Amino acid sequence: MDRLRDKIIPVTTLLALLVVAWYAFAVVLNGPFQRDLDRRAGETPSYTEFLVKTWSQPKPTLPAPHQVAQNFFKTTFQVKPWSARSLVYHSWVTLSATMVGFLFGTVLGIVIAVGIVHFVALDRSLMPWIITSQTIPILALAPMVIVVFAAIGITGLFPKALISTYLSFFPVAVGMVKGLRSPEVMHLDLMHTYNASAAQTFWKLRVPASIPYLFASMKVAVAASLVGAIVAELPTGAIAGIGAKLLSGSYYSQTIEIWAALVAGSLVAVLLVALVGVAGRITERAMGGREA
Amino acid sequence: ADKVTLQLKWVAQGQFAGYFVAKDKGFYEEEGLDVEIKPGGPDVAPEQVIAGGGADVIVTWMAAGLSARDKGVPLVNIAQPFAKSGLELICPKDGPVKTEADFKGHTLGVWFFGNEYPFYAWMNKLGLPTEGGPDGVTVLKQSFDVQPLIQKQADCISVMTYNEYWQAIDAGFKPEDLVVFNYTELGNDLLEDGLYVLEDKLKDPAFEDKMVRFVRASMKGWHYAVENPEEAAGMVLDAGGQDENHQKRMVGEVAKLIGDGKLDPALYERTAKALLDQKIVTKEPEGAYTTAITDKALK
Amino acid sequence: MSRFGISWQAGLALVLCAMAAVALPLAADAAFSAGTTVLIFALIVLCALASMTVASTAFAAAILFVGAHGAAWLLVSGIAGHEGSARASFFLLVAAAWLLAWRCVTELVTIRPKNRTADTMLRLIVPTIFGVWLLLLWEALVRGFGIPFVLLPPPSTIAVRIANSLPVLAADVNQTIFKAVLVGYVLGCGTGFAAAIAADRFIFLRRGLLPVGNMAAALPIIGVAPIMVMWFGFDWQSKAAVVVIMTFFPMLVNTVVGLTASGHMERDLMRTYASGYWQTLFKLRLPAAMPFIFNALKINSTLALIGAIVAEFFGTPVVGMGFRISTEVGRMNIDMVWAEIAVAAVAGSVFYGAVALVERAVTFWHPSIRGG
Amino acid sequence: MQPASQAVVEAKKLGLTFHTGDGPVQALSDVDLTINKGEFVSFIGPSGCGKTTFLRVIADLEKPTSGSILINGMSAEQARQARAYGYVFQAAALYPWRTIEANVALPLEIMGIAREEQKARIKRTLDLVNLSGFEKKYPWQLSGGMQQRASIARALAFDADLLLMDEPFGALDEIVRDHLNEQLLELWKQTNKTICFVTHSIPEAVYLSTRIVVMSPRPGRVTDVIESTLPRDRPLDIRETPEFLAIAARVRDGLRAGHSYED
Amino acid sequence: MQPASQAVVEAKKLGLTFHTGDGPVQALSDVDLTINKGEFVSFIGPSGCGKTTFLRVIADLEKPTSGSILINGMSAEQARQARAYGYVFQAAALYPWRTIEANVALPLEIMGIAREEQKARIKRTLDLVNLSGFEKKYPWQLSGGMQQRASIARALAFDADLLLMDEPFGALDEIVRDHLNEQLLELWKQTNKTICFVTHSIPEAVYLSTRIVVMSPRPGRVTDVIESTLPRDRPLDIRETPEFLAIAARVRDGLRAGHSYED
Ligand SMILES: Nc1ncnc2c1ncn2[C@@H]1O[C@H](COP(=O)(O)OP(=O)(O)OP(=O)(O)O)[C@@H](O)[C@H]1O
Ligand SMILES: Nc1ncnc2c1ncn2[C@@H]1O[C@H](COP(=O)(O)OP(=O)(O)OP(=O)(O)O)[C@@H](O)[C@H]1O
Ligand SMILES: Cc1ncc(C[n+]2csc(CCO)c2C)c(N)n1
Ligand SMILES: [Mg+2]
Ligand SMILES: [Mg+2]
Repeated sequence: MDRLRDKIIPVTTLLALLVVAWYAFAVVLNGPFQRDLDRRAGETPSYTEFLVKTWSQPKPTLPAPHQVAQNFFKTTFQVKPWSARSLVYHSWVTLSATMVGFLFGTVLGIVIAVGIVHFVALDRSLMPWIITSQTIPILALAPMVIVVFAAIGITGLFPKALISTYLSFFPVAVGMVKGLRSPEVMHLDLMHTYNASAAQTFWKLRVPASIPYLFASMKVAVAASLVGAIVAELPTGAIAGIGAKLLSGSYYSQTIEIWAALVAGSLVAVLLVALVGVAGRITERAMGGREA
Repeated sequence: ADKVTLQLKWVAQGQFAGYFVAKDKGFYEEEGLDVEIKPGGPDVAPEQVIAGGGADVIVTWMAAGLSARDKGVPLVNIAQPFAKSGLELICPKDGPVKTEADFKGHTLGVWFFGNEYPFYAWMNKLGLPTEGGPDGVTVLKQSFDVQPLIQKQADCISVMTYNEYWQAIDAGFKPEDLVVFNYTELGNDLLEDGLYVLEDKLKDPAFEDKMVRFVRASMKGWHYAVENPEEAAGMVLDAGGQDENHQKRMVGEVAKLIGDGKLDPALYERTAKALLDQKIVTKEPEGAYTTAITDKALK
Repeated sequence: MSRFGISWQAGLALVLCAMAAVALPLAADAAFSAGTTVLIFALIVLCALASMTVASTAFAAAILFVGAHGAAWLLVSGIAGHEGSARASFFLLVAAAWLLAWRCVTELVTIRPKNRTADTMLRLIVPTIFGVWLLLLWEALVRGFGIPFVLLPPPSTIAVRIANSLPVLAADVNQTIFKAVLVGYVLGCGTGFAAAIAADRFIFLRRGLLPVGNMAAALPIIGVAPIMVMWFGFDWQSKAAVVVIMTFFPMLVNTVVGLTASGHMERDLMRTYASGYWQTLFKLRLPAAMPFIFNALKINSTLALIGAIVAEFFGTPVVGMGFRISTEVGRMNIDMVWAEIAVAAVAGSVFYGAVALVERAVTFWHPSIRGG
Repeated sequence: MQPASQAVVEAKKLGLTFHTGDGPVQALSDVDLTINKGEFVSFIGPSGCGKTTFLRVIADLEKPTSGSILINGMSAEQARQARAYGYVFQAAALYPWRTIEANVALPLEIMGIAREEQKARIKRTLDLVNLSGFEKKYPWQLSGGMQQRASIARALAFDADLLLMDEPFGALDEIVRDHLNEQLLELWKQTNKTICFVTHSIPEAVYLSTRIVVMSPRPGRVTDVIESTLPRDRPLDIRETPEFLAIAARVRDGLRAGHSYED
Repeated sequence: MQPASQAVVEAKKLGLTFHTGDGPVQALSDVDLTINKGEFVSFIGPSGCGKTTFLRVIADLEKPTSGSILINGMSAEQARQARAYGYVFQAAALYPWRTIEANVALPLEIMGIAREEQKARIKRTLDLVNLSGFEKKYPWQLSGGMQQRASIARALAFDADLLLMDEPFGALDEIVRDHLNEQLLELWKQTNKTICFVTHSIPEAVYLSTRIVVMSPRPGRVTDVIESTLPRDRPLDIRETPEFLAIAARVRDGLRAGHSYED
């Protein structure tokens, strides 16, 4: 019951507002072309007719919410979930690559952060290049990566997960470098007096102190990793995955399908970010955290 | 069976119906071939894939193929299923552009990624600079669709007769609402979808034989597709193509461009010259095509 | 620090040299004259040995520097023009030279110079050596294995391309970075921040906005970019819009977390002053959130660049880094692609570095800056 | 003014229970206490007996779970919002991004006091706690005692009628402590402030207070309230008088009674 | 064993200057001090005189900028690496994500002590500081004094020969303080530990120490070292003896001399 009041009502209110704004936008954006059409056809529709028309174009600039909802419903619930026409299937393809990539990305990010915090040589030499690596436009590289892997016979999940990893390790690395360096000076001094080894200081002090940074970074990383997986689906020939749906949709100007795929992608994102959030809250509670 | 990997220039669609038909109807199998068809996508350069060893044979446009050859990827055309070009520039009739003379000072949508050469060759011929300004044309890198036309971001856009043209029609333009500049009709066409392999591999007789069989089966596929466009479209859909109606129409339109598979040397010369004129290739290409394969395959 | 020890890098380098000697010649064709070959061996072996016997760290580092880079230079310039002819011996020597450079860096980071300029120099030189070696290894491998240049061009040809295309590169940078990235970054970080404050201020919004924000987070750029082109036209405004969407979420998440980062007693103090929401925000919670906010600003500095470049794949005037990349891939001018990537990398690093500098100034009090 | 009848703090059957992972902790139980305007009340008791908690309830930082509390006749929340008190926490709670000066300025900024006036007050209070010369230092550059003094300065700078001080002089040596005790008494006498003062030092409690509240833990409660018979004017050497020592002895007895290892 | 000649701490011309944004602070200057095995040395002095800094130098948490220091004949770093000492910080410095029990266990875990033994030691030391029953609580659920006691327990749990204690009893009331003073003396007598003890209480310093070091600020330096003539066995009421009061008076004089508002 509390959940209803605390979560569902605010979310639905906000979404309702969004939907209203969306309808308005649809009129604004689809209007000019509709007017062109009517003019060429020599029609002079009434105002309401015009509204309805802007909300029911087959390939609108901005599809109306109900058009997207219909398509989403049809491709989610009215086809078998494992068929290539099902958004559930495509979402799953993307989700699996995202999760693998996110997992690797988080681990890699943490490993890099640990290295940077513990070895001056790494801090000095690696950090600038990690930053550089992130400024390489991934979409430019993604096709080459996919092509290279395909050339040596590796296709499917792995190359996509690799792109996800590439995008997601960075937020984790940056956040964890900060987090692992965030313990208070006195807490570090205490470890120093025990002559604690670097590993002990790491596990008993740096890791617990970095937890808030870790989860904030992981939320960003999971979103980035989804983007990576979708981007990586483009050069694979638009066969499976949300990226493939987006691509084929945009290739044929099927805006409604694009938006349905976008909605699916967003739902996956919400799911993933929420999962990370729940994991964060559980961890905090286990660490004796007190309500903020 | 001998393995052959074919890299397409674009996603699975009617444009490549012949290959899908040949695979589906077992024409490749009959020739003792096990063919894998890899769809492309935006920013998959088939020339790069073949240079990296990811494919044995690729479908690409001749301009892109020759330019890759100029950059050190020794591609050789072994067959030319598309005898004619399907490229067009379309403009709404109620817009400012009605003839070639009206281009000056307006914005034209062009596909890049190796597809821009015919357009630049044409502008070169018209003597129009492409850097914008009142005396030239402003070029817009066009996206996958006909939105720039609908949004009025460009005065004319590029379309393929078999694809985007119909999207414009679907979007509500009637054929009589459009001014069409067809590259073939204007004599500006450069050769489109052909089959290319690496030169040194071709020296291997076993590979050459494989290609002979491949081209033979592919052309058989194409002829079947030309005669049975509906059935061919179904096979494209099975291979991952989208939008049934659209694919049927596309196969039908593509059928009009298909020839016997042999490269017309005159068209080749024109393409090579246009590229040289624009300095897209730096030297006269040599050995960029062979008729040996088609001669053996299509007796 | 105990000197006169055998460092494992130098030791292993010697072993590799011995193996390379067994596996001679360096290349299948006449890429290397006998003289050059001897010179390379001599450089590596002598410098490795000398570095172990010299007393001063700085001197050892200098010797290693000369040995590693001299040998690498000879190897790389020798193989140029003879791509693909390298044999095992060549790669063993490259590895040996690389080990010496590694040793050099390890020596350098132990130096603690007294004066500031020397320290700054040292701080710059270490990552530079690291970077130079990335490029050297790349060059050696690409040329040594004879990888087709259309797959991966060696850095030297990229450098030549950059030098020859400065006007084009400048125009692209102006279009992509100075217009799309900067505007989008400022707007995206700004709106993300404002949304976080709004979510913090109104519980109702926090509960509603955060899930909606999550949705926006993962709106994949390739889905959004074409839509933005539809809405904002094909010029830089649509790219800036994509950047806004990409940078919004990291800012939102980090700010929301950061706003809870102040201590309980610090907040109680504000309560005792009956401090209003905004006062507490500006005087306590925002300063305490700064480390998190800068976290987002740093992540966003690279995201913005990726976003703007990728967005240019979907309709653009014929200028811009993304346009150039996608176009030149199609034209098989892969060296131009990498030239743009290199420029993007430099611009991104400068951007990130600037943000990091501001961070040091603003969060000087945080343990991670005070020295943790 | 009717100093005797004007209640500043009025606690009635006040109780507060914390709920923790392993069961409830009764931090305060059945506390009845009235503090009148102008009084100087010290709280003394073994550690964990609820002194801090009681001050926090007065300050509206903790809500009682039973009973009621009134501050100046208002609810604790209203009093807080009226900025009725200044609070010195047991720990210094200085903001690390502000210099000492800026930390002291914090409440003044929040209350919108003019810049000139701020400067004057900062100077005065930092002088008072003997921290002049450290205005531009950051908290982590000060010793523990200096940090505590800075936090006292911060509470004094903003001139509230009710002062809540939680062991303000805990980390200070005898000399400074005597000095600050004198200063505080002086301030109190001149301004007729009401002061609630937690301390662990019996002599300090006796020297400063008009009333001493002795508390005892588990559950936290008031076990004794001792009225001081000392005059308002108290030179430091009053601490040697028999009267003083008698009160101190009574406090000590009360304190001892509350300690577990004494029963 | 030659208790008199075995130097545990040997400082020679020790100096330490902090460089801050607005100029250098001389926290220690020319400190010469030798502490022998089995001694109980108290440090007393106005706040900011360098007591904490000196302890931190012994503990190798701060590097001196001049002079030298030897611990057990080794450098401070080697001594730290040999885990020569236990340190009680001026603030409790408990880890907020660990329960009290787990906080006390921390050094034991680090030193790899067996789980059984850990449990026994935790129980013993928490009993000693009277915190049994609070094992499962988190630091923020304890009062200030309880936190400080937990931090004392943590330092005692790991049984080092040298104890560095920075105002360990600052936040405790007189009764607990007396109790812990007795306990500490008992421990010291039984184990022959060396103890460096910072305090602000003159009676505490005199009651506990074999030697009292009086320090003075700006620059931080040692102004007086007072040998105690009290016997090793010290009942609490030794504090009323004239001998005791005489030493206390001497310390008070030394302390007063170091205070700025006295000159
Ligand atoms: N990290 C630091 N940076 C700059 N100055 C410092 C630092 N730590 C201490 N100081 C200065 O050094 C001097 C001595 O400080 P220290 O903490 O040793 O004093 P103390 O004797 O322990 O005082 P207290 O009794 O108040 O704890 C002080 O003036 C202080 O301002
Ligand atoms: N946030 C909290 N959650 C749970 N228990 C708490 C909390 N705060 C205090 N307590 C408990 O309440 C009791 C009273 O604590 P309080 O801080 O009032 O003691 P105190 O008298 O100030 O002691 P000290 O002299 O040591 O500061 C203690 O037993 C403590 O453990
Ligand atoms: C980036 C990009 N390149 C090309 C096309 C158009 N297109 C689709 S199929 C085809 C013929 C190639 O086989 C062409 C030119 C596009 N829409 N987007
Ligand atoms: Mg307390
Ligand atoms: Mg101190």
